[in-house]
Amino acid sequence: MQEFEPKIVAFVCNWCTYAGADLTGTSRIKYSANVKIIRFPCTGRIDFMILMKAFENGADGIIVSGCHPNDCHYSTGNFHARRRWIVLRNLLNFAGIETDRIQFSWVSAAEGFKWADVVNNTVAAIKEIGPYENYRKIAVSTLFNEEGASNE
Amino acid sequence: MEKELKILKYSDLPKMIEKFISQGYPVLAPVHKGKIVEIEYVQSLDSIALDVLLSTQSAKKAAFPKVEKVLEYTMNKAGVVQHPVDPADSKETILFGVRPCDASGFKSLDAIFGEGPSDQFYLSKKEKTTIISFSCPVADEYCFCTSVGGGPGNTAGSDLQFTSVSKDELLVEILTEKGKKASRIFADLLTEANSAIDKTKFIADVKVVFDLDSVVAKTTASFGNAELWLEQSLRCIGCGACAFVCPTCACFDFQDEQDTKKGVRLRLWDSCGFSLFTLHTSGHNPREVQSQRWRQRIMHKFAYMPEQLKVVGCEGCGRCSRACPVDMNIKEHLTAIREQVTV
Amino acid sequence: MNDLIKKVTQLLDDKTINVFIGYGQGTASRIRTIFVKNSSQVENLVYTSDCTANLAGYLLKHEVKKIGKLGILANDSALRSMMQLASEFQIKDGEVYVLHAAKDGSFTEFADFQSIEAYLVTIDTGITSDEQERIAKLEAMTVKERWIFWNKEFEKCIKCYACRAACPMCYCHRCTTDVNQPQWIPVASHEQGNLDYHLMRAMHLAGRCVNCGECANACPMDIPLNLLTYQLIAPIRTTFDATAGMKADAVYALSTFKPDDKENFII
Amino acid sequence: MSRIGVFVCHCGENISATVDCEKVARISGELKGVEFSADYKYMCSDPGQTMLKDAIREHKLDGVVVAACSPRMHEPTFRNACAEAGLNPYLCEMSNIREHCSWVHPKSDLTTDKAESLVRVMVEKVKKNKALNSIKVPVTRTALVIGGGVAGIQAALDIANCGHKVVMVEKLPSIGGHMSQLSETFPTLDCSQCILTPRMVEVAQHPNITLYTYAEVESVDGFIGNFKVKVRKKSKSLDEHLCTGCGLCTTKCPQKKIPNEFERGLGFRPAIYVPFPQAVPNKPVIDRENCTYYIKGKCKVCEIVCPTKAIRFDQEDEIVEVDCGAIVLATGFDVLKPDFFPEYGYGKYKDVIDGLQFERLASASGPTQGMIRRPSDGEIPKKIVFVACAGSRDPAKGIEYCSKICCMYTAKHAMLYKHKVHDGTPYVFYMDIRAGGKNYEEFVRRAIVEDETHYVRGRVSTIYEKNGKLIVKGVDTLMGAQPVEIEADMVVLATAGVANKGSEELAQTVHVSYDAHKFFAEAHPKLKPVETNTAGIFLAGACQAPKDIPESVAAASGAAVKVAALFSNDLLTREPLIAVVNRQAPPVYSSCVGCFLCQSVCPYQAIEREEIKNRNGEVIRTLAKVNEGLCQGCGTCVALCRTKAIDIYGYSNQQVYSEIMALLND
Repeated sequence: MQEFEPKIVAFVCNWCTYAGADLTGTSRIKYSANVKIIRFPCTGRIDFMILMKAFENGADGIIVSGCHPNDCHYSTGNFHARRRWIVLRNLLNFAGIETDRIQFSWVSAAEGFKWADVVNNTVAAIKEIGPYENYRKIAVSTLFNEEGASNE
Repeated sequence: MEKELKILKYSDLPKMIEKFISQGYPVLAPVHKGKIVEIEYVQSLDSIALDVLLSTQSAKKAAFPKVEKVLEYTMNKAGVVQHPVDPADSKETILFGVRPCDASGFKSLDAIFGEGPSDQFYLSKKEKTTIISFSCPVADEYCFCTSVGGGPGNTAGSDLQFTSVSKDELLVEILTEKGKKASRIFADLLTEANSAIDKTKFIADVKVVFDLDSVVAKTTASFGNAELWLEQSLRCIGCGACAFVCPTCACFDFQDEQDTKKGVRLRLWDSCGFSLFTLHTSGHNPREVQSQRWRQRIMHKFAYMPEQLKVVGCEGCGRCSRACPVDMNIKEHLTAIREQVTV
Repeated sequence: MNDLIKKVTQLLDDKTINVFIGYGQGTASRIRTIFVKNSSQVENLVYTSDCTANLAGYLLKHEVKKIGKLGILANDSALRSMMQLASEFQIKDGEVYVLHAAKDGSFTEFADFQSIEAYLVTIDTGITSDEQERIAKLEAMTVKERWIFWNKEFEKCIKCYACRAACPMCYCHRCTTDVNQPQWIPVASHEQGNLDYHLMRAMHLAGRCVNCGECANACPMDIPLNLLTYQLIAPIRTTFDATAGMKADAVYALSTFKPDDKENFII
Repeated sequence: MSRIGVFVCHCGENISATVDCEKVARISGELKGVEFSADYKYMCSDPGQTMLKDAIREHKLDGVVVAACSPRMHEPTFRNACAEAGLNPYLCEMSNIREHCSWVHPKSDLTTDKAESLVRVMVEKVKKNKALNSIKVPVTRTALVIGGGVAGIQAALDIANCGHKVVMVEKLPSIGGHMSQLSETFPTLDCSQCILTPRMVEVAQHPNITLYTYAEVESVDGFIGNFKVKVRKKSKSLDEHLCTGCGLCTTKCPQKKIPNEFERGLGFRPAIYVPFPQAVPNKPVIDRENCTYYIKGKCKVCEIVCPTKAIRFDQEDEIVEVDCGAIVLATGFDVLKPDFFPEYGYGKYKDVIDGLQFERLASASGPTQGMIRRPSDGEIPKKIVFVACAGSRDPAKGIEYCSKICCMYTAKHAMLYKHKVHDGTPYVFYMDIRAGGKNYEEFVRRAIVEDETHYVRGRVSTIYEKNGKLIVKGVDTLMGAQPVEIEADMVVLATAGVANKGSEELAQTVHVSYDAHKFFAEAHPKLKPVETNTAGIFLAGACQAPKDIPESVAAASGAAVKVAALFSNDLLTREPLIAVVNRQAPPVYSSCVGCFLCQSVCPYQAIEREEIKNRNGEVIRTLAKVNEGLCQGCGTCVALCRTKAIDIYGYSNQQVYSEIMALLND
């Protein structure tokens, strides 16, 4: 059987983690290709619905990462983001959504190694947990079957 | 066709359901779901809620589901490729254990979806649905079927109607060819009934509270009576609960759900009670305030439908009143129109 | 009760208010909201232990506001909703005449928001023990069990939006679910659409919900929606020291922060 | 239908070694809306850019995706190229297939697949991009310099000499900073006061400089080019216009035993005082905490003796508003209180002092007139031990970094001591001698060779008193960790340089970031050493990290040039990637519901209230509005907005949504 290759999407801020991931590249540190990055100006910009959309569209895991506390390029965006994540994690967990599939992290522009670690550890963890079948089952794409079957 | 009367033993009901299922007819019937009663596919009589007055939602979803796929498509550089959904691709189904008001509600839907360019998605499902209704032995304060031309033993819209005539026996009225066909599946369980049996003795007595013609006439005349509609709807909060439980509300919306490569087109229930229902792209809303939306709801059912489709868009089931979070009781509102409006 | 009728009659007669929002008898044993516009209608007012509905939402309804100066019979939930609405600039002090109905059936007039705030610190703002139990039961489940639980609940949803319409804090003219560029929340009432809608709503009410229970009461399909937002009340209170609907000039828990906000999941 | 061009760069072999660039270009060409796709060896090269420009013109492209290195590297390059070809630069996006792909994954189909999906994401994003124009904002040509030490003085003078107005704010009653406390300076041993005082006076007299001493910054609003700063001028209890600085009050003040901060507690001052004789301005302030009048309600001796009647007991703090276009932070540093080394006995033994106290002892204007006398009994110490790295480079007890200036000043102290106490013996305990700098190593050599300072390589473990002597125990690691014990008369600790107390609060007030040690953070450690991450705010001197005088001055001049460059334009051009609240025709106006929860979330106070009025002038709606001068484009408001009424250019809801859809639906 082919090994499960999780789809992981990373939502990162431009100033710290994106730059940190650049440094990972510049330093030629290797990490798993499963993770693909979407750039945001700040973690403060990352709407919780973005995370929900990721699961809906087939993500098995999500990384959300930005500047360490006190390092935000916009001084406080990450603090606001952190509050939202605290609440969101509570809600998602209570609603039965597997929050262990979401890795939140602070990775600075200087932490090229840390970025590689975060990625590799998340990939390993998601491989362990397996594909997010539960979410996949309710996704809109299940309505699509090219056979035109009726519903309900 | 001429109505036929038969007798079925209560004790044979499980066998009847088994026969339907074993012969490949899915059975939709009311089912207890916590405090509410849903209409769902069942596998045996056990799960069917025959003891309830009415299911929370009407039976309309048998032919008009809340989400219905009408098209699939794929997209590529060259353009869009359509994969139509065949409206006829549905199974013959038994809708069992619903009330006369549910069954007659389909008459309104037939009129709406059958008018003009006929709606094959609805019609083919409806065509393949055999409706077995149960007459009502009891009614509650929300019921007013007799005021809108129906009744607890009304057979309009039903293919078969069952009436409890004793502790052990059900009177089976075979009303249509579809009903006849369905009855053949369990013909061995039926015995002849006494043709003199008086069904009305076994059904609820629902008082007529208003004269329908008068309500229709007065509603028709009240479009400009803003004060009336405002007064009636002041506590309306503009949700769609009434429309979504209603057996005759047929408004719908189309939505495409797609990703970068493929999509589906869905037909979804909609409600004239929503402010978005009439909102234009420009920002203009011809029904700007809730009273205008309430007016639309009442007028659609009691003025426009009688005028255009020759049916009243209400079965008097009272579901909207039961479901309303703020206790808007349609029976009261219609009575008020009857009493307050002078033509 | 007579106090109430006397007071409202006086308020209407001396034109302090143009309409009083209170409770009246509804269908069978139900209680419904009534709008008393003149003293001949005051006899329709009732007040019983069943008068638990939060009437604050009507303070924002366009057609109600148009009648003129509003008076309201506010229970504890309504008072908290009003404070939260004030903190979000939806109502102003002095705009509404507030008669408070205490649980013991007595009526007090609140002259201004400050006196409402002073009263609110004295009451129990927590959720009921029954609600706590239901939440605890869910929390005791595994995440997969909770997923199944909520899937079954959301399956029933027909997206009539009664929850949203009944919630005093859902006053947005254009809800996220109505935004279609992009269509964040699928309009359809299928599993995904329902889950997205309810999570979005809960998240938007986090730190704003005053646990009045109107959403769950309004739901014709009997979905315990209130548990979603109620569950967030405790962590928001303990982690951020914030409780919704206590102060008219409160800063929303999610639009502020402390540099040392505690969490244990960010690496 | 879009007409997008995709350009895949090989970056020599940096990308093509692991990614099949031709395939990426080919597959991307099949995407809906892609009109043209190509791959090329070096997209950023001249021919690469020409190819891009030609393709834009030839294929009438309305969007460009360059799949190459990080956008942090070359986004401006390609956006400029697009602009030159007539395409709005904001219709160009980059896919990072080098740093985020080719460099971090091995050569494989998976790597190429990933590159393809990164391109697909940007193709979908760019379809939703909007043509944007840069924002122009006016510049107020006044600079605010916070801190009046040598760095602040240098920055202020440089800016003022360029012809721009400067407002300098100093929290103490006099400018001068730490440098004014120093005796002589390394490596030339010229007198600190002699070189600093003229510059202090120049500041006070410069027609372009307004000086507020005894003042602190209360709040900073606004943005680059347009800051609005509130400065609290603390009450000096004095009418400065009337005061002639005669000093009569200070001599007559009955309170005389207040530890003198300037002398680091080695001397006393009255309650009405001038911090030091050369202070600028040379006018006293009343220290209300220690003034008899303010404590007991009577005294007023100063008022009685003042010949010009300048004393104002009821004077209140004054808030001054300063409009400025740039801010220079020059708030300096502090020295670590040595109490964290209880075994060194600081505070317990009077003759264990810190470096700054030694400066005062060595200073001709200090409490001992420059004689090295120990604090306990005024005796001249014959044996003196200097402990370098007292707290620096000590992650366990002190701070992990090197304070940088201690090696040099310790050498200086040893020399000054030897020059003043010819028969004395100086010892220095050190870890390493860091003397990088012009004439620095030579200077240390002189201390060792000419002034016979005994340098002991090793750390001091403990200091205790025995028979009137301070016993300094340590090891000499160059002698095989041999224990060393010195009976000293005085010990000087070269305590670590740390961030100023309150620097954290100031950083938050001014909206700049700071590092783990609370020093203000530069925008880039190498290429933007005097800029902060907040546009228009610059750093000078030791508020950024420990710095010696020449470095502080150089940084200050650097910051001054940045300010002058900023002030050289009438209008500032800003990136238009900012938030915006939607507006629609009446009766909707906006989907904003006016809850203003976005207001407190904004780090820049950029959310304003806009009142929508009807024809009668009545307010019918109050809506949020983004001040495009203030908004920095973090998007925190966007994520919070329930109605999605706020969106942000460049990272709009539509763009982000499209990116996720494209990324996950392959």
